Amino acid sequence: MRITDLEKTIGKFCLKVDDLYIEPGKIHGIVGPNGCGKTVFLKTAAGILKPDKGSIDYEGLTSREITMMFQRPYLMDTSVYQNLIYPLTIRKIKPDEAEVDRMLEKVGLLGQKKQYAKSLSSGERQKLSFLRALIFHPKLIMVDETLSNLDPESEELFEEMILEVQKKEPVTWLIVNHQLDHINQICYQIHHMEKGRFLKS
Amino acid sequence: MRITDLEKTIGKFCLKVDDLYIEPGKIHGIVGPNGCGKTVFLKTAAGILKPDKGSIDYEGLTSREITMMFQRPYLMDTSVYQNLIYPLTIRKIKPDEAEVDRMLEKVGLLGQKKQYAKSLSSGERQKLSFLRALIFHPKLIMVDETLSNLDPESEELFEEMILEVQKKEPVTWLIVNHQLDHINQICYQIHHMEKGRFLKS
Amino acid sequence: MIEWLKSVISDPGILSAIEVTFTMAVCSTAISSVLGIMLGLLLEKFQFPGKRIIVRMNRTLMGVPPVVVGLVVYLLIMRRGPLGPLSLLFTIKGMVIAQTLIITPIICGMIYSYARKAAPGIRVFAVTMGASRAQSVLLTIREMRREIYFCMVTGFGRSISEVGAVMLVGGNIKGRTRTMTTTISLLKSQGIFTEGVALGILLLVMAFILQWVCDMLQKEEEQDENY
Amino acid sequence: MIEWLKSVISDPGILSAIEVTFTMAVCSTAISSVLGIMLGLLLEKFQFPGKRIIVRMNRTLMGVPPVVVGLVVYLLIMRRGPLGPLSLLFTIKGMVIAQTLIITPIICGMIYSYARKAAPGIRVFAVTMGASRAQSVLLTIREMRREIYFCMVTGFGRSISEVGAVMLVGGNIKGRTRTMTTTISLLKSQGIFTEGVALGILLLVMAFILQWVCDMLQKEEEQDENY
Amino acid sequence: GGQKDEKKEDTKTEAPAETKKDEAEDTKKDEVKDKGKLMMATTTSTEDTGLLDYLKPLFKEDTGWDLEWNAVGTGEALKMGENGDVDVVLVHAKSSEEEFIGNGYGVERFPVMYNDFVVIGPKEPIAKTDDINAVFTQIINDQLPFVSRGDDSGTDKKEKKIWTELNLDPSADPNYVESGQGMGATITMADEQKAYCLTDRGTWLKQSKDATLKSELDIVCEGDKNLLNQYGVIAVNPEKYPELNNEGANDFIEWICSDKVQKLIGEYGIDEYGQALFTPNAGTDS
Ligand SMILES: Nc1ncnc2c1ncn2[C@@H]1O[C@H](COP(=O)(O)OP(=O)(O)OP(=O)(O)O)[C@@H](O)[C@H]1O
Ligand SMILES: Nc1ncnc2c1ncn2[C@@H]1O[C@H](COP(=O)(O)OP(=O)(O)OP(=O)(O)O)[C@@H](O)[C@H]1O
Ligand SMILES: [Mg+2]
Ligand SMILES: [Mg+2]
Repeated sequence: MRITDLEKTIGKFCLKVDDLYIEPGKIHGIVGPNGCGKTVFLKTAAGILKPDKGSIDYEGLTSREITMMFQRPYLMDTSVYQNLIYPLTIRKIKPDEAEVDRMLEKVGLLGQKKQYAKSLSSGERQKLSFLRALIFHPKLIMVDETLSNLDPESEELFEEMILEVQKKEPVTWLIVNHQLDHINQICYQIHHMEKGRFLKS
Repeated sequence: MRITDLEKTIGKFCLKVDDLYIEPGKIHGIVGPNGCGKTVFLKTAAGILKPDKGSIDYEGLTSREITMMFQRPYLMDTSVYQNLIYPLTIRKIKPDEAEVDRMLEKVGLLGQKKQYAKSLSSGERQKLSFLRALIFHPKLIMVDETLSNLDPESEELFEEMILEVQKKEPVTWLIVNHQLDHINQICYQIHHMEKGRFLKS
Repeated sequence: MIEWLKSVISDPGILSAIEVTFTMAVCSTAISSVLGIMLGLLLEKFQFPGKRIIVRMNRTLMGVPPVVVGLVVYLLIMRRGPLGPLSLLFTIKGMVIAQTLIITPIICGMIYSYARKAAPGIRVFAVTMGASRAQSVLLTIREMRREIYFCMVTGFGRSISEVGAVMLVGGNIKGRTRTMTTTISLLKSQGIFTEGVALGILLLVMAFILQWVCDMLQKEEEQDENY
Repeated sequence: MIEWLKSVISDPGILSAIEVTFTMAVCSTAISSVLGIMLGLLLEKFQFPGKRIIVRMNRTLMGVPPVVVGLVVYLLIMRRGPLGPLSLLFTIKGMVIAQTLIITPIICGMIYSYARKAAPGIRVFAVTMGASRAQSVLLTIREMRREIYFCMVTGFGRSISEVGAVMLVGGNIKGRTRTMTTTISLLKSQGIFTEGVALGILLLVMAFILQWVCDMLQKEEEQDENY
Repeated sequence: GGQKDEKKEDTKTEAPAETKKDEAEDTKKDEVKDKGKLMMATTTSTEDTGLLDYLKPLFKEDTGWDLEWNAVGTGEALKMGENGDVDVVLVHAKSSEEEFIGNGYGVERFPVMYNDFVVIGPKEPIAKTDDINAVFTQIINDQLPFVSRGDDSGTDKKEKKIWTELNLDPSADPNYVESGQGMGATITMADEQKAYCLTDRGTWLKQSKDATLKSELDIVCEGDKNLLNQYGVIAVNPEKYPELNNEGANDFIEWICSDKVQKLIGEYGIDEYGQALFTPNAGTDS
């Protein structure tokens, strides 16, 4: 993915990306202080915000193959299970029940399969959101601090899961996180942001 | 603060606290895996959820002196400044403008004083929420992972601020966090939770 | 009381009025809901110059006097009017048209007001899931289903309670276009007040039962959120 | 067109109708808003057995036919009725009572529906800030101000557009209790259709302007949230 | 209650005028079979008194037409005729009717029947009389409360005419109010305010018999020759609106003016009210 000459102004904040190349199939980290524009950047890259200027070359990826996980995931007004299979539903794929159960089991949500999604705890929400993004095998996954409310074990588990995905069929990851030490271990490249700009690394 | 024989059931989840003593004027940490009931416990302790059974002895503290910061802070539909001084407004205290500006400056939100609060980035929201809780000098402060979306510098800054408050006039802190190493440095005592119960420490 | 109810239930005039009322109300609520939901969501989604004016006009039209709508529709569908050849005057169809004009702005305005809060978040989520436009709209509707249901109930209530437009466009023809409310109106004009009130209560009871049935069909429990 | 407007503006009958309409609408909207907001918030806040029935009854009452309310109020305030000594019949006060009965359930129902989503979070926040009960309610109202305004606009719209109840309780007395809509109704019954429509449009234009002024007074920009 | 049984007909959705025409062409006149609908606009008094409910089945039996009506204000009724939305009108406002015909909307006016106007009101201070002029003069002189319909209906026109003839200005009476409503509502208002009002006898009889609130008013003036209330029936001009059901309209006029029906009208109400509500007078005019 190559981003050139991108500009996006919201209120007083201005995001400017002169030239950024995200190598496909690798895990990229983005770090930077609060309010430096990480979320705005990801949203623009995901096509949620329209840039004022500039262009993003997805190198053949369609919008169906891109996903983003929010800091506070949106959960549909229904059960955990329904939330999880929503991406499959809209793609008219019949979910493999055994596989779904296995995934839930792995992160410890199997017992809450039928629970009302909005009553989950924040960590559980993030887990659900993570699974929901993985379930339809996108090619570009953006993670906006989705892992920061997890307990240490879960965090490790998710790092493992990310690496597992990479082993099978590499996808591009853009992971925003504040904890450099964690992200360092799995990232191929780390991009630093400050005040709406990427620093040369 | 002493909690005895507390029971609270929500859905399938059940919180049980046989006997817990929170020593006043100290910083207490609470850790535990996702979904173990930390938030439910804090909410019950803050009087937001009514317990099914048992009692909480606040040792003379009134509800006006207790506050809680949520994982996802609630921001009022107005400016950052108005949000910040809300606790003073309802106490009919005239805010000290210089002091307010100093606080905002410290966390780097001064430039956003007039900004619409709901348009802040998540880290900024948490900072605002933190200041808003400090501004009215409560005696018991519960922090529900409010610090987990902050960048490392801000996190340190907030730890300093907590210690600063303790130096002036000690208040009771109940801090939920997943990163043991951070919390270990400032906490007087750490309480471990699992599946709705506190483990003997 | 029971005597009266029996006599009412066996009165073909009243039976037909009940039938006409509910036929008209269901049809006009259905059409207005489709239009109102569509327009409300479109209005929320797109930004364009003059949007505020449109929103304000919509709000104003929520208070359009039914008798004015009745007059306008009459002038449209009367024999000499532009839609005269369709022979809609003094028919239930004509009444449904008038009602639709009254109710659509109400549903549209309410949907817009709900969607302003809920829809942006839903839309963003839909994009991240790779939903198509249609799927995104569908999801918005699904997520707002409780609000939409409420809007429809409001529209339905307005529809069964209306007199002004229905009387003029429908002609209040006994056995054909006479509704419960126009019957009550007629009783009122004849000074027969208590029976009018009784019929009104009967109408409300039926509306209540209908709503109960709809609530049951939804079978949805409200569940607590974890804040 | 301008000729007509001039003649309308100088007609004391119409001027008085305009005055009566807006006096009545403003009063009844104000009273209904206070009652409706209070009841709606209370209904949302407290859990009690039979609450679902109350909610459903409220929704049903949103569709109470105005003519029925008119009849009931008439029977209450007529000379021989229980409130007869107050001499409310054929006065604007009486009309306001009838209107209030019609509009309060609408505002209450809408407020309840908005509050169900918004209020729990606000209330929890108010507790953490140490707000008293009254302050917590106040905050809820402040946070829901846009929705409340919308409810009031809806109520106002209903109020200026009503005929059924107002005609009966007010008596449509020329120069005293005749409103714009009852004037239109009268014109209709005289077969003067186009002038009726014109008056209706005049009414809507005035309502539009009034709303514009209210919007201005609020001076509030809508701002984007950061999702 | 005021509802009477009636046969429930099937609600056809196709254009009524055309079907009527087609059916009319292949039907001989004497054969009584289902011919279709005849739409009439009329004033509220004919419906409120139940006369139309009484005549409808008989008309169907005799001619095969299904009579349907829209009971509204006189002005509205004539307007619907003007717009060609009804086939025939039955109203009581001679001058407006003549204007209606003069403008080419109606074919010819046939007087059908009359009833009379009465003044109702409290027994005091006006004593019962048959002199309408005395009553109206006293109302103005003593500034007695009076409720006028003020809706330009036949009754209202009659009342205004009396004032003009007496050279009186009712607006000089501060207790003179205009209700802008139908007859029934106006009577209710007058009763409520213990006021006088001019009404047709039919509505008054019906109201005092059926209304929820027993009226405290009485007739204070009746029998003046000036108080006759003539009903006329007019077919809407088929030259203006060829698609109208003119055949049915003519059948109705012929039928209602026939001796048999005239006699029925003269008998209507005797059972229920103890007196006839309308006096048939087809062919003559009052
Ligand atoms: N709708 C908006 N209106 C005005 N300012 C906005 C809006 N959305 C975002 N901003 C501002 O843009 C800046 C960047 O926001 P963004 O959410 O991208 O930060 P971030 O890097 O994700 O920070 P964090 O680590 O706290 O999540 C912030 O200062 C924020 O206040
Ligand atoms: N309203 C509710 N209905 C049903 N279950 C609930 C509800 N609220 C909370 N729960 C369940 O209670 C358990 C405890 O929730 P809580 O929010 O206290 O977890 P937590 O310890 O704060 O976790 P996290 O670290 O993820 O924030 C969770 O399993 C959650 O799913
Ligand atoms: Mg962010
Ligand atoms: Mg939690």
